[in-house]
Amino acid sequence: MNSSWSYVSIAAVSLLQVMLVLLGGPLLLGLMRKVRCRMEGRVGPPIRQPLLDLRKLAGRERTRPEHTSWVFPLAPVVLVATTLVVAAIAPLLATNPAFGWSADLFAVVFLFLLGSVSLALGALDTGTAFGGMGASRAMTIGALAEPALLVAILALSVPAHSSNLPAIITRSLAHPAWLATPQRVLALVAFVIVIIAESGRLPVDNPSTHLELTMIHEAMVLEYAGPDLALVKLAESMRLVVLLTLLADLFIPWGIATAPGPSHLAVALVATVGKVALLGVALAAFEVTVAKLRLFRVPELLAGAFVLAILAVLSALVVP
Amino acid sequence: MVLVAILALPLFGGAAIAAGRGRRSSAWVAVATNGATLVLGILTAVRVVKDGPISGAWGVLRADALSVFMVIVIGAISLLASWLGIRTMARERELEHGSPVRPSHYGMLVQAFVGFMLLAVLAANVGVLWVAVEATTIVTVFLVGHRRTRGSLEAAWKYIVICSVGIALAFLGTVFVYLAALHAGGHSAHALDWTSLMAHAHRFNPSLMRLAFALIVLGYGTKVGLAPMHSWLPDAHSQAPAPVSALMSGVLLTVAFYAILRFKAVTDLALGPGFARTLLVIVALLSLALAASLLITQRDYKRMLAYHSIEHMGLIALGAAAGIRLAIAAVLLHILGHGLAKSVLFLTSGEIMAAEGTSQIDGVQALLTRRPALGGVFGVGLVALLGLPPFSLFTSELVMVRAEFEVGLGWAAVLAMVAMVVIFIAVVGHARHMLLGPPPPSHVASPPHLAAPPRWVATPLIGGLAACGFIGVFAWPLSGLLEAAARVVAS
Amino acid sequence: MTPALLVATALAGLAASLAGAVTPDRLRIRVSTSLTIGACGCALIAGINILHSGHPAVVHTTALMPLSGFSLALDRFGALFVVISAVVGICALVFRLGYIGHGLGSRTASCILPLFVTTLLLVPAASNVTTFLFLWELMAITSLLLVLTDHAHRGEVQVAAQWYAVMTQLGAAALILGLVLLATRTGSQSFAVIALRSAHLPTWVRSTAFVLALVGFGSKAGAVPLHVWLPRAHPEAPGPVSALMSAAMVNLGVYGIVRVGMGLLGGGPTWWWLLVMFLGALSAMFGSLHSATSRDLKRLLAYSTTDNVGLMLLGVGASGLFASTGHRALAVVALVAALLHVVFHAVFKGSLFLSASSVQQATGSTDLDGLGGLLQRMPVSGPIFLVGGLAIAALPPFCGFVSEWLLLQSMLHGLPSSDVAIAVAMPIGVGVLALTGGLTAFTFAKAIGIGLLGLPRTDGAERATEVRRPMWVGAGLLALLCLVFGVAPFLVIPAVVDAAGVVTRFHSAGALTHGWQIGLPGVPGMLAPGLLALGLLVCTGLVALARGLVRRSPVRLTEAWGCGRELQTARMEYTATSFGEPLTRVFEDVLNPSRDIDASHIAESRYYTEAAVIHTSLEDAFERHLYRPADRGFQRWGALARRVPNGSVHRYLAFGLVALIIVLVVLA
Amino acid sequence: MNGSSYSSALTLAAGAVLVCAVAILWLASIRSVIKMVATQGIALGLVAVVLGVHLRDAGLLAAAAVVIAVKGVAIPLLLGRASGGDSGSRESRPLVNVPASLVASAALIVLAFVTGRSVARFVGTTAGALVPIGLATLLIGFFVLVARRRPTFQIVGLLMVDNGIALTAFLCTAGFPFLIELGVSFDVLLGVVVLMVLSQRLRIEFGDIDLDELRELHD
Repeated sequence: MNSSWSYVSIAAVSLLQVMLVLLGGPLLLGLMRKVRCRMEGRVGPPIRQPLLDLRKLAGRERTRPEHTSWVFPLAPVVLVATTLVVAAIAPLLATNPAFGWSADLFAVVFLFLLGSVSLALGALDTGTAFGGMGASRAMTIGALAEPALLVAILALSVPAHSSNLPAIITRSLAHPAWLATPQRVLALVAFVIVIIAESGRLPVDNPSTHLELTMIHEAMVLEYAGPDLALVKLAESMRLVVLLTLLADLFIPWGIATAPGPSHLAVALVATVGKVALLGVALAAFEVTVAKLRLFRVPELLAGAFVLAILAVLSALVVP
Repeated sequence: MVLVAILALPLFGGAAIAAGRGRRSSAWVAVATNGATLVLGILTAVRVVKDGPISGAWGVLRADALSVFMVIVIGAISLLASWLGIRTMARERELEHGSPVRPSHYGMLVQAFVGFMLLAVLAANVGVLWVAVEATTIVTVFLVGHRRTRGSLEAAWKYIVICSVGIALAFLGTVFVYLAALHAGGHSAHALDWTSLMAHAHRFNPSLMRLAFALIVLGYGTKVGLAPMHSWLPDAHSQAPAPVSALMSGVLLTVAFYAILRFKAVTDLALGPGFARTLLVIVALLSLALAASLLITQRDYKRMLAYHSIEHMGLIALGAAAGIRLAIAAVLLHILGHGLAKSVLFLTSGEIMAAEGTSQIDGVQALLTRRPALGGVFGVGLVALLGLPPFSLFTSELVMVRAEFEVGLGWAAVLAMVAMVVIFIAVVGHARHMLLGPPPPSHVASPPHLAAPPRWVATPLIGGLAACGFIGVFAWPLSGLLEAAARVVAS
Repeated sequence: MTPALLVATALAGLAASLAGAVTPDRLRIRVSTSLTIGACGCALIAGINILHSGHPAVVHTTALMPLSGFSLALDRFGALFVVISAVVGICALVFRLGYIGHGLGSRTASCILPLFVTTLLLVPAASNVTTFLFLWELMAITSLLLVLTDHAHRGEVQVAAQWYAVMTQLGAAALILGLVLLATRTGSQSFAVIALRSAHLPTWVRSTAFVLALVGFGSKAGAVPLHVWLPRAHPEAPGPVSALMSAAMVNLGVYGIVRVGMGLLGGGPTWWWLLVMFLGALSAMFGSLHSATSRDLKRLLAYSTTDNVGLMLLGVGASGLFASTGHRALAVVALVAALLHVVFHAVFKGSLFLSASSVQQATGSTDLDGLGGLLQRMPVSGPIFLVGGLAIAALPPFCGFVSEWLLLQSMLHGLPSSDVAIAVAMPIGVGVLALTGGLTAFTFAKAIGIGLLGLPRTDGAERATEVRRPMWVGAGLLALLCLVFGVAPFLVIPAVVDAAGVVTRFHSAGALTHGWQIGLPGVPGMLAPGLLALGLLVCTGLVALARGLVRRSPVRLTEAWGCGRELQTARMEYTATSFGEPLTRVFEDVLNPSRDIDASHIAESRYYTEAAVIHTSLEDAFERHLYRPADRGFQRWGALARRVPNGSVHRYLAFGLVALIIVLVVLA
Repeated sequence: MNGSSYSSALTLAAGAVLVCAVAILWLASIRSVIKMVATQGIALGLVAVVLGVHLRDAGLLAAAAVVIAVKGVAIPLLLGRASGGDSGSRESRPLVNVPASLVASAALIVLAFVTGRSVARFVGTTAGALVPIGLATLLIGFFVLVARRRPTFQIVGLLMVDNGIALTAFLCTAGFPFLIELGVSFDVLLGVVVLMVLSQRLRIEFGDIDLDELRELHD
């Protein structure tokens, strides 16, 4: 990292990123819901509706099932905390956020895994059938998505000789030719499939359903109410924003701030918000056209992603 | 003179039993004499290691390091066997409602048996060795048939017929060796002495010596229990009373192997090590394969121990086949270790047989919970026998494998190791059925004094195992004797 | 000074074993355990001394071990394993002070346990073939006897012990042949001389010795084809013994492979290490899959040991592969990753097994379908198991994450490579690492979720109370180490780097930049586990504060939502079987679970069932396809052989006559 | 004894031993077999006498006397008395029937001569040339042991093996030092006595036993 970054600017970048993620998350969900309704011919709620929901929920009373242990209330907190840590150190807006040198792609994946495990434990603590079912399905999908994710990361890290995020982004900025190689395209497709699975979007899991047979993420958070539910919903949206931003930075990195100074940051902010909004709309449009997969067809999807990722790495061998 | 004393002691014990008409006090005298034999053997060993072989009784007896080592082995195991023999004689007296005839016969025959083995080992010349070994066969026939059951009678018949034929073949081998010695210029009176044989061996006729040694291995091999003339061993050892089968399995087999070792020394000088090595390897691998195959579905634990003896004799033969000094030292250590472990196991199986009434493996269940002392000693004995540390059989087997690899017999060592693993799997299966598990529901807890054997019975068994462990871990007492004895065979 | 400590360890162990056999009942456990802890202490000090100073401690005497002599030489590589065994030993023995039951109180058990611990401490120090094999087999037989302590109460202990004895003997036979082949071919017993002369041996000798050593040590470590005893023996062994076996004895298998493969033979051709990686990958996937779908807690932990051994072998294989293709620096990094995983696995597996034994003692069973709600009932052992579970699932604040990350890094930096073997092996290695990581996360989410959280499913779990203090102190110590090593791995990494350097004989000082952030030299980007943990702590605090500020009213306890039903019972909860059911269905063809339903119909009509019982069982694939047929063949051969000696004296004499004729024909 | 008559006497005596061996195979009734083994013992003694006279060796003559006393007279008498009970019985169905046994004995004799030639050439003396006869008797004795069911026949077989070996010993090395010769024949006598006691017990326990049926002890 060039030493031109002063500590103030580094801290500013991290803070800006955290604010972007905190506010951007619910807004992005609002935007996606608006796009879905428009395509289905409905007017749909305003884009800032999720923010209003969060404010409403924050005001509500906190409840907890009788014989749950301290894991139940702690789970949403850990979930949000892990996403916050990633938002702080990952290069979303600039290539040199606070402690950017330790923003390792593998570490990001394992932080997300910690979040989903804590949520699963919180669900199991409720002692209800829904909690168990949701946790079991979420962990199965998480376990099967892991290989595709890590091998896709391997495919990205090999040309940059390191799995550090800022390093990958700066190297891909320096060699734009890499972005068109088959290796990157295959990795991109694998990444998209895994992101859909991780964040629980259609066709893997329908976030807006309450039908026992099909809900995965929703089943786990059935017992949360008031502020806890707000935290869970916030975490869900933040996780989606972080993943989409990372996707954008890794595959279409132009516009990310590589030098300090407010002007660069402003450009980066606009570029990132634009890219993420674009990706959000594309995802929403894709969701409208596709139906939910049966639970036992999801592993085939993830297996396909894994094979694509392996091909990505092996093609790196053929095309240097 | 001390050699004559060693020989006289067991016979004196026998006479004491006869005089005491089989009563317990006279039996203890016999045990004391065997103990004295052991002590005398150790003292002689120290003397022989220090200032070389000594001879006695007008040249008929001669003790060098190898034969003194065998005296120690015989002394130790005869001490254990006669100590537990008191238990057999006591049970015998109950059966015969107090008539002392049969117990005293039994005591005298055992002491005679020990005496003849000592004669065989201390014999200076080959003819006396043969006569002594034949005499042991004749003495043990009545001991094998002692229990007067149909099985023991059948076992006795097979034992005497097969062993007599085997010993006759060994005599033919001795004749040919005598012939070769005469033609090499040896003086007819002393031609059969080991010393003159070793001195003139390099001038013996090679083809005659090949035939002679083959006959010796086939003949004495019968007494050692090596294939192909081994079939008497499981029957005899399973039907004989426990102390007798302990003595036979523990030391009689190795005394016969002592004879083969002696002749191997002569043959190696005459023909070079090649011939003896190939012959012993063939016989050893045959015995190992046989023992391994027949142990898998064994139903009787005494026969299991007998087949185990065949396996260990096969290992000893393979070790001797390697022939270098290290191998012979390991073979001798294995002889002592196996003798101790096997005799303790046979004696314990005798106690188990008396307590449980059957020698079938399925007939005995959860021994460790119902009779902890007996089950414990039997279990630890099996651990020692299977060649697991800290007992001496592990160390000697390892050194033998090392020697075999050094001599180029690596492939034979691999086959032997495979056989040993097969036997380990089989014996662990059988031991599991006998020792482990919760006691069967039908079992009524026997009163404690019957469950655990009295202390004086347990001490020799635990002492035997402790000795086997001691010589396995500490090199101190035996190292000098082993080196000297190995030099005698593989000079 | 350190040689004296080694001798002190041995003597203290023997004294403890003697004390265990002799002292009266009341004092027996306390005296023998404290003496053994003393032995572990001596070994620990000796190990740390050597790790620090680097001069090996040599003890040699010909008074022991007839015809071969007894010699110990502890170098840095061996010292690392001695330290691990000592730490796990101390914690397990502290645990044992409070542990009642499972037959450990008997005289034989308290006499044999010190012997077992002493052999664990001395095996890495053995420096000649006979001493090594003596200690190795003594360790095997003592652990077998300890597994047998409870044979009088439960039938399956016998079966487990038989499997264990047979598999260990197979391994030991291969080991004896391999090491003796090496010793005789190089003309000396001592490891140092073998290491020097092994380079000139013919390739077939080196390859045979390596493969035999791989079989021998692989069977002890629990690598796949030879792992069958591990999920049977560990659950049956008493608590502290199963912890010692899983956390200390299994490492010695990996120690052996590295010592023979890299130390004695100095590396070898590529196919050696591809074989090790293949075994590692197979063990990792097979172990993690079976632990994800197993129902018994200790069986789950045993299978996860096979899985973690697979990961260690992957690291060792990768290191050997790099060394054989010339990338010496990368080889050291991969070996450091593997050894670090050994250290961390010993710590979290030790705490998991100890806390699982606490659960077994508190509730009376380790069947996950019968546990639940233990976090509230066992306020100390519960969190310890939670910490252990999160650590083994490689989640950030704990130590599992660091070693998993380093394994991934060592495989990543192998690419891009012109060598086809590396280019293919590394991506598949990362794939296997990822799948096993995912499955382990699934497994321990299940173990923690079903075991500790929710409603207690049986009254055994209902009535569970916290175990006695020494038990959770022992387990807690290891859990604390999980956290400490997770946050500050620099406490361990330098020692591991030196140890790796010693065994690969390559100057390894600069191989890994270690301070509080870990990274490879010349590669941008590093990992700062301490920083991540701090960040997590701060963020959690902030979020909790925010939630507290927004709504200060007390939390209202409500009835969990049951679709309008009033009564919420434990029967409605998910169980371990149902939790693992989706995964079993996904991997149906690998696991092929057997599921048979027998329904009894009412007399009148077949269409109405009176009662139905379902039996599902998951048999180990290797057991069904490899070991059962071998056993059937074994018995058939036995039955065949029995027919030859049919008892007739004529047949026996005929054998003799044929032999005589052969002798006459051949020789005369 | 001059050369030619000595060698012819020696060949006659040794030949007699072999003829008796073949005859035993041929005969079935126990009484005649015992008589045949007695004649074999005496023939063996005569060989020793001829050798003793030829070599003027007192030890050898004493040994010959012992052999005739033990193997020629004592043992057959004991055998006769021991099998008194079933003297009339015959070896009704031997394991290997008589014609097959005779063919086998012929093969064994050929084998003995082929293998014995090298030993004979090595010994060199006229007595040495007859060593194959000793080997043949040994092999036929062993064959009787294997092929006959009655216990008495097995004792006879064992005796034939001993006679074969004693004959080889006399022919090769003009006998052993007297002390060992005494020991050997004393051992053989004791062996036969033990066998007879055992066969009586067998008859008491199992009745008129056929040894091939005696298979209680097997794995």
